[in-house]
Amino acid sequence: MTKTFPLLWIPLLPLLGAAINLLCGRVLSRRAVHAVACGSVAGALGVVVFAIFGRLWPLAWAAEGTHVPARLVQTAYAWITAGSVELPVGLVCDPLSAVMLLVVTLVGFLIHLYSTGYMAHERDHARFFGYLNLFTGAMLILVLADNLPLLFVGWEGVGVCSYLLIGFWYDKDGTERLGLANAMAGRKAFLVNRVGDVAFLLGMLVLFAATGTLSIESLALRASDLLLPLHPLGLGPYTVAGVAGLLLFIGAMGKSAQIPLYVWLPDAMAGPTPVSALIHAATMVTAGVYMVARMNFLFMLSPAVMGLIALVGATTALFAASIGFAQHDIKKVLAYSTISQLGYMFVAVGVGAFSAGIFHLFTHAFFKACLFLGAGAIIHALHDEQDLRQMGGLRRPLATTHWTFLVSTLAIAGIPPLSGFFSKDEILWRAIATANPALGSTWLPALLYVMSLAAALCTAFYMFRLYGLVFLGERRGAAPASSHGHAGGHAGGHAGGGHAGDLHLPGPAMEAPLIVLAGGAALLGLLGLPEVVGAWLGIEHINLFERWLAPVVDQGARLADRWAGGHRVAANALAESHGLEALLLLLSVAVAVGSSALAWKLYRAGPSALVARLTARLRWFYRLVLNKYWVDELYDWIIVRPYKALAVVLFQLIDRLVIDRLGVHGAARSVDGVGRVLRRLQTGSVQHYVVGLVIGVTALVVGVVGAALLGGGG
Amino acid sequence: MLLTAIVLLPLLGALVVALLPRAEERATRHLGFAFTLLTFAVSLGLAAFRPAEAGWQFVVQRPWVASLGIDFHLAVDGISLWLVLLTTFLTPIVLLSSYRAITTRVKEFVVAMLVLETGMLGVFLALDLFLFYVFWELVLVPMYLIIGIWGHGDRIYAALKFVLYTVVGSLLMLAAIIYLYVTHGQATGHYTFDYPTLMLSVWGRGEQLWLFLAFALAFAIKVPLFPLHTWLPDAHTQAPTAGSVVLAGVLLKLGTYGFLRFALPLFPWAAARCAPYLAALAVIGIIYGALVAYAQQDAKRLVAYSSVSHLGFVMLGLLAMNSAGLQGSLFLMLSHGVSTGGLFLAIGVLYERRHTNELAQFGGLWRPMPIFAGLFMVIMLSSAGLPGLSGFVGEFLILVGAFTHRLFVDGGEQLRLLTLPGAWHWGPRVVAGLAALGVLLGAVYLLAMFQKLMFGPITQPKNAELRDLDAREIAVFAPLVVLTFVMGIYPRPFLAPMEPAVNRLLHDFSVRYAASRDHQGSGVRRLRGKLDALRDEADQATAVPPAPARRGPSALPSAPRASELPSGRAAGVRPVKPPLARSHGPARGAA
Amino acid sequence: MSSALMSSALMSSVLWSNPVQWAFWLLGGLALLGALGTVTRRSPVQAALFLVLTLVATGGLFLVLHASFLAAMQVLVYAGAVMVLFLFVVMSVSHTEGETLGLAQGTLGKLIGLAAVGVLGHQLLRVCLRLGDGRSLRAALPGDFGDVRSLGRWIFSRYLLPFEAISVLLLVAIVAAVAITRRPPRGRAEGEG
Amino acid sequence: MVPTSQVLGLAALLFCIGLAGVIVRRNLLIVLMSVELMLNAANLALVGFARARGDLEGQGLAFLIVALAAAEAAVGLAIVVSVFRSRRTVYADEVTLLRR
Repeated sequence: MTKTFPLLWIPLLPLLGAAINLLCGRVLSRRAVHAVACGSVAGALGVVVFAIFGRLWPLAWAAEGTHVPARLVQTAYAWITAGSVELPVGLVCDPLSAVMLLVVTLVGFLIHLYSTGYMAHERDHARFFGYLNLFTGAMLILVLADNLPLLFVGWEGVGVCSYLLIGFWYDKDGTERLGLANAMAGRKAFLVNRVGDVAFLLGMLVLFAATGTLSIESLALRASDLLLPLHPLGLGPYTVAGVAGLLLFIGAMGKSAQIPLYVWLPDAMAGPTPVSALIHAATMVTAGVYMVARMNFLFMLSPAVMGLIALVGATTALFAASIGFAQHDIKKVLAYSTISQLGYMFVAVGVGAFSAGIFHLFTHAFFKACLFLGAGAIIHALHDEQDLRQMGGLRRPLATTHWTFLVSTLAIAGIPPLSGFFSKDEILWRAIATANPALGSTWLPALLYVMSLAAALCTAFYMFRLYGLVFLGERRGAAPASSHGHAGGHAGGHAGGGHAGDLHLPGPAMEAPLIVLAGGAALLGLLGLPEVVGAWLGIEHINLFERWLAPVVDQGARLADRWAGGHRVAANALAESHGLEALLLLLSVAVAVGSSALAWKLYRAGPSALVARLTARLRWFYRLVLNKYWVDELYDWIIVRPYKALAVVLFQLIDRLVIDRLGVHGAARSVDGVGRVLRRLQTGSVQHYVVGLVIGVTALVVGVVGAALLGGGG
Repeated sequence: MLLTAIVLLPLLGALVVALLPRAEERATRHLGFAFTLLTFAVSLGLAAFRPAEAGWQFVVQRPWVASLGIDFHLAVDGISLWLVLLTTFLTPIVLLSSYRAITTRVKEFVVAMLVLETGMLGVFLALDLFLFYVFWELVLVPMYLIIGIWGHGDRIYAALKFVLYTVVGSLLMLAAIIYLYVTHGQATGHYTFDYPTLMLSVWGRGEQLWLFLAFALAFAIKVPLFPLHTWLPDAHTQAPTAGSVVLAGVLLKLGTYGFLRFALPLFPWAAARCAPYLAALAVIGIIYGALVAYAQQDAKRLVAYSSVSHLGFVMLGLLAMNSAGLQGSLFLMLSHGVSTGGLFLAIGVLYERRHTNELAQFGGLWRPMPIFAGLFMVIMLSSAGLPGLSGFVGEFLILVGAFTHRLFVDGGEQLRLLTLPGAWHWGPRVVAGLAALGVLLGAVYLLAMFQKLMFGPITQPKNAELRDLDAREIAVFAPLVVLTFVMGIYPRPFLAPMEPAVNRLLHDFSVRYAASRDHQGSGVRRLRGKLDALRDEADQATAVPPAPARRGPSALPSAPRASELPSGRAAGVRPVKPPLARSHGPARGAA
Repeated sequence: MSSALMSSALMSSVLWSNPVQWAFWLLGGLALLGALGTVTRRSPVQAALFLVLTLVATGGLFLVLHASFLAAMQVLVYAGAVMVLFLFVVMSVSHTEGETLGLAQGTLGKLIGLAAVGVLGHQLLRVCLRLGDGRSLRAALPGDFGDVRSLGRWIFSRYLLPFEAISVLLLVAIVAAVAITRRPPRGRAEGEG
Repeated sequence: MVPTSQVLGLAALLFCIGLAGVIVRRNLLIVLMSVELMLNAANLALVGFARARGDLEGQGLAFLIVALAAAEAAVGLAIVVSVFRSRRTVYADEVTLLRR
C-alpha cells in the first residue's frame, strides 16, 4: 500500500521561510517576518493535513487488517552514492510519521504564532524566527526520513537549532553572566547531544557493515543479518541487533535527555520560553522515542536492550520527578517534568508498547507545550521573573493562562478523563503486563510498574505544587520596577496585550495557542481509550490510536516471532485479565488524585508551615534534591576538568617538549654542531688548500702508479 | 593542451606581473587577480571531463629531457579533477582576500602566489615522476617566501621549520624516484620516469618497503601525520592569511594526494604492511589534534590543529583502500579545503581589524558583525561535520569505508590493511570507532572557539565598533559558503567522477599486490600486458586476465580472477556476505 | 732519491765514456742546486737569483736534448724577461726582509704537505726510472731537429690554433695585470705587468 | 745520448722541490717562483719525451708552456703587488680573504 506524494514540500516550506528570514530578515518589516515564519509552517501544516487525511487515510482503510502499513513515499534525488553506499533523499509518511508530522506542524505552528506575541520586542526577532523555522524543517526531515543517515541529518539539525536557540540571548542585554551562561547552556546541549550522536553514528556503521544497507525499510527485510552474532572488541557474542540497538539507544538517550545524558535539558531552559515549549518539550526531545519506535523491528530483536531501555526510562522518570519537587525556577520544574515524562515514553517502548509510547508523546506534546507557553505568559507578565517564590495569586489577572494551565496540569497529573491519564495509564498497564525473556520476567514488570507509579505520584505532586505556588494564594515578592524589562527592553505598547498594574497581560496571539493546546490536552486522550473501557462498552478496538499505528509498530513483533523464534518481549499472563487492568486503573487514579489533593492542600496559600517542617525534617534529602543530586558538579569533576587538563598537558608536553624541543630542535642543533666542527678546516690560507690538493694528487698518483706497476707485472 | 594552459597560465601571469613597475600596486593586484580568475575560467574547461571513464583524460605528453626519459606528461582523472578545480577556485579568492592585508612588496607577493599556483596544479597533474618532483619542490619556494616575508611573529623560524621539514622528506623521495628510474631502466632497458609505465612493473618486497617509506615520509610530513605535524601550527600561525588559506586549502592535500596516487599503488605490498601503523598514527592524529586544538589560545593555531585532526580522517579513508573510503577521503579533502580555508579567511578578517588572533581579545562579536558571524558559523559547523553541510559527507564515507574495511586481493585471501598483524580482526572497527570520537571532539573545540569569539557580551570596547563585512569580503566568503551547502546537500556530482577512477586505482592496487605478494627479495618484474588490458577484461568480468609475469621463463602465480577483483562495486564495501557475518562464526542465513 | 738515480745510472753501462752524459749531469746538478736555493733562501732576491741559475741550467739541458730553439727561448723569456719582472716586483714590494722559514703557524699542515710531496716524488721517481729502463733512444735524429725552422713550421701549421690562443692569453694577462694593479682612487694606470 | 729515465727523474725532482716551496714558503713571491720552477720541470719532462720519441710534439707543448708561464707570472705578480698595496704584506698566511 504505497503511493508517491510530494512530501519534500513539507520540510522545504519551513526551510525556505528560514532562508528568507535569515538572509534578508533585517530588511523585512516585523510584520513580514512574522508572516513568512508563521505562513511557511502553516503551509507545511496544510500539506501535512492534506497528505494524511486526503491520501494516507484512504490507504490505511484499504490496508486495514493486512499487516502492510500504508505509506506515502517520495525519493527526491540520490544524496550520497559511493562504492556500495547508496543513500537517496527518500521520504516516507506512514501512520507513525503521520502522528509526528501532525504534532510538529500543528504545535509548531501554534508556537510560532505565540512567539509573534512573546518576542514582540526582541531586537533581532528575524534571527529568532529564522532559527525556529529552521528547526521545524530539520524536525520534519527527521520524521520523514526513510534511511538512517537522512534521519541523522534531521537529528543533528535539530540539535544545532536548539544550540542556537538556547544561546539566542547570547549577551542578555550585555550582562556578562547571563549572556555567557546562555551560550554555555547551548554549547552544553549540543555537546551532550553529540555524545549520543557519535553512538548513533557507530550504530549506523554496525548496521551497514552487517547488512550493507541503511534504508530503514530494507533493514527490516534483513532481520536474518540482524541476528548474526557479533564480537565487539572480541567479546561476545552479541547479535548485530543488540549492539546496534544499544548504540542507537545511547543516541536516543542524548537526544531525549535520559540518564545519564539528561543534564543538558534543564540548562536548555535558558532559551526563550517558546523554544523550550517547542524544542525541549513537544518535539525535539521526543525524537529519541520516535526513533526507537521507528526502529522497533531492530529493538524487538534484542530483548536485553529493550529491558535496558525500560529500566533507564523508569529510573529517569522517577529520578527527574523527584528533582521536580524542590526547584524554585518555574521553567526548571517543567524541564524536569519533561525529562520524567520522556522516561515514561521509554518505559513504554522498552516494554514493546510502542503505540502507547507514541500516544504519550502525542498527548504530552499538547499539555507540556501548553504548560510551557503558560509559564511563558506568566514570565512575560512578571517581567522575566521565573522564581516561584516571587509568584502567587495570579489566578485572577491571568485568567486564560490560569485555566489552560490548570487543564494541562490535570492532564499531566493523570486525572481522568484528560489525555494524560489515558496515555500514562496505558503505559503503566503495559509495564506490568509484559514479560521480557532476557531479564527476569517476574521482577522486571513489577519493578517497572512500581517505579512508574511512584513517578506518577511525584508528578501529580510537584505539578500541583507548581500550580499552587503560581496561581493560588497571594502575590509574593515586590512588584519589580517596570524599567526592568525583558529581552530587548520595552519599546512602546504591547502587541494587543494591555497592562494590569505592573503585569503585561498576554495578547490574543499568545492566548489563542494556549486555548487550542489546552483543548488538545483535554480531549485527545479519547483517541486512545484503554481496552478495558472498550470491554465495558462492548466496542472492539476502541483504542483508535493503537489501531492506527499497529501496522508499523507491530512489525517488530512479527519479525521476532519469525526469526528469533518468539524470543521477544511479549504480553505475560496478567495481560488477559481485564479485572486486574481495571483495578490498576483505579489505583493510578487514586494515586494521582491523592497526591494532587495533598499538594493542593500544602500549597494552596503559598508554602504552608507543614512544608517548612517537612523540609526541615528531611534537610539532607531536600538539599540533595535541591542541588539536583550534584550530578552537574560530578560531571564537571570527572569529565570536563580532566578533559581540559589533558588538552593542555598534551600540548605543552608532547607537542612543545617532546616533538619540538627534543625532536626537531635536537636534530637542528646536532647538524649545527657538525657544521661548527667542519668549519675549522676552512682556514682561508691558500697554502692549506694546496696541501689538501697535494694530498689528493698524491693519493691519485699512488693509486694509479700502484695499479700500473701491478698491471705491468712490476 | 588544456592542462598545459592551466598549469602555465599562472606562471605567465607571474612573468607579466614581474614586469610591472613596482609603484603600480593596484594594477599589480588586479592583474594577478585577473590571471587567477582566467586560470579558473580555463580550468572550467574540465567540464568536458567524461565522468563515466576511469582512464586519463586531456593527456599532454611530449618529451622534455628526452635523453633522460623525462616527459612533460600531464593528465587528469577523477581523482585529480576536483583537486585541480579546488586549487584554481581557491587561489583567486585568496588573492582577493589579501587586497587589504598585504601592503608591502605587493608585486613580489602576487608573483609568489602565481608561481605557487602553478606548482600546486603541476603536482596534481604531473604523471611523470620527475616532473612531479619538480613541481613538488617548486611549491616550496613561494610558500617559504610568503611565510618568511609577509608573515607575523617569528615568521623566519616558522618558514625555516616548514622548509626544512618538507625538504628532508622530499629528498628521500627523490632518491626513491631515481632508484625506481634506474632499476626499471636496468630491468627493462627502458629508462623512464613515466608513472603509467612504471605502474606496469612491480618491485620486490624488500625494496618496496624502503621505497614506500621514502615516499611515505615525504607525503606524511606534508599531510601532516601525527608526530610530524609540528611545523603546521607554526607555519599557519605566522603565515599571512593568504598563506594559511592556501596552506590548509591545497598544500596539505599534496601529501594525501601523493599517498593516493603514488605511495600506495606503486608499492602495494609495503603499503599493506605499513597501513596499520599509518592508520594508528592517523587516528592518534584525529584525537590528538582535536584535544590539542582545544588547548589553544590563538585562533589560527586552533584551526591549524583542527587541520591535523581532519587530515587524520583523510588518511584513514585512504588506508581503508575501498571505494567508499577513498571517495570519502577525496571528498573530505575538498570539503576541508573549503571549510578550513574559510575559517582562516574569517580569522584573517578579524586580524585585519584587530591585529591579533588571541581568542581572549574577542567576544560578543555577533552584535557588531552579524553577517560575518553568520557566515563564520556555517563554515564552522561544516568543519564540525554537521550533516547537511559538506564536512559530514566525507567523514561519513570515511567511517563507513574504514569500518567495513576489507579488500579482496585474489582467491579467498582478503587483505585487511587496517589489521595489525596478529591482532584480532576487529582492528578496522576499533579504528573507525575511535575516529568517530573525533566527530565529537571536533565539535568541542570548534564550538568553544565560536563562543569565545561571537557570544557573550562585548568585553573590549574596541570590538564594539568593528566593521561588518564589506562587499569585497562578502564576495570572498559567499562562494565558500554556497559551496559548503551544495557539497553537503547534493554531493552526487562531486562523487560521480571519482568512482570510476577510484575503482580503477583499487583494481591496479590489488593486481599489483598479487604480483608482488610472492615476489620476495628485490628486482623489477614486468606485469605482462598492460594493466589496462587486465582492467578491461576484469571489468567485463570475462576470462582470467593474463597473469602478471616476470619477463623470462618463470611466471608468477596466476593473478586474481576477474570476478574476485575489486572491479566496480566489488572494490567497495558492498558485502557479498555481510562482513561481520563472514568474520564471525557461522554466517546464519547470510546472503 | 738521488741514490735511486745513481743506481739506474750505473745500470746503463755505456755512460762513462759519453761527454753528453757528463754535460747532462753537470747541468742537472746545477738545476737542482738552483731549485733548492730558490726554495730555501730567506731573502726573495737571493731566491730569485737561484731561480735564474736553475732556468739557465734548464736551458742548457734543452740544448743537450736537441731543443736548441727552446733553449734560446728559455734563456730569453725566462732568465730574461720573467726574472727581471720578478726582481722588479721584489724590489718594489719586499722591504720586509728575512722571512722566518714559515714553520710558525700551520706547521702541522705544512709538515703533512711535505710528507705528501715526499711520497709523491718517490712514486714519480719509481715510475720514471722504470719507464726509462732498457728503452733505447733513437740515435738518429734529423739534423734540424728542434731548431727554429722545424719547430716554427710545425707550430704554425699544426699548432696554429693553440699558438694563437696562447697569444690571446698573453694579451689578456697583460690587460689583467694592468687592471689589477691600477689604483682605484686615482685612475692613474701604471702597467706593472 | 741521455737515458730518458734520468731526464724524467730530474724533472720529477725539480717538480717536487717546487711543490715543496709552494707549500712551505710564506712569501708569495717565492711561492710564485716555486710555481715557475714546477712549470719548468714540466717543460723539461716534455722536451725529454720529444727527444725520446724523436718528434716535436713535446717541444711544441713546452713552447706553449713557456708563454703560459710568462702570462701566469705577470698576473700572479700583479696580484701580489695589489695585495701588498692593500694590506702591506706578501705573506700567504696573512692573506686569508678566502675565508668566509
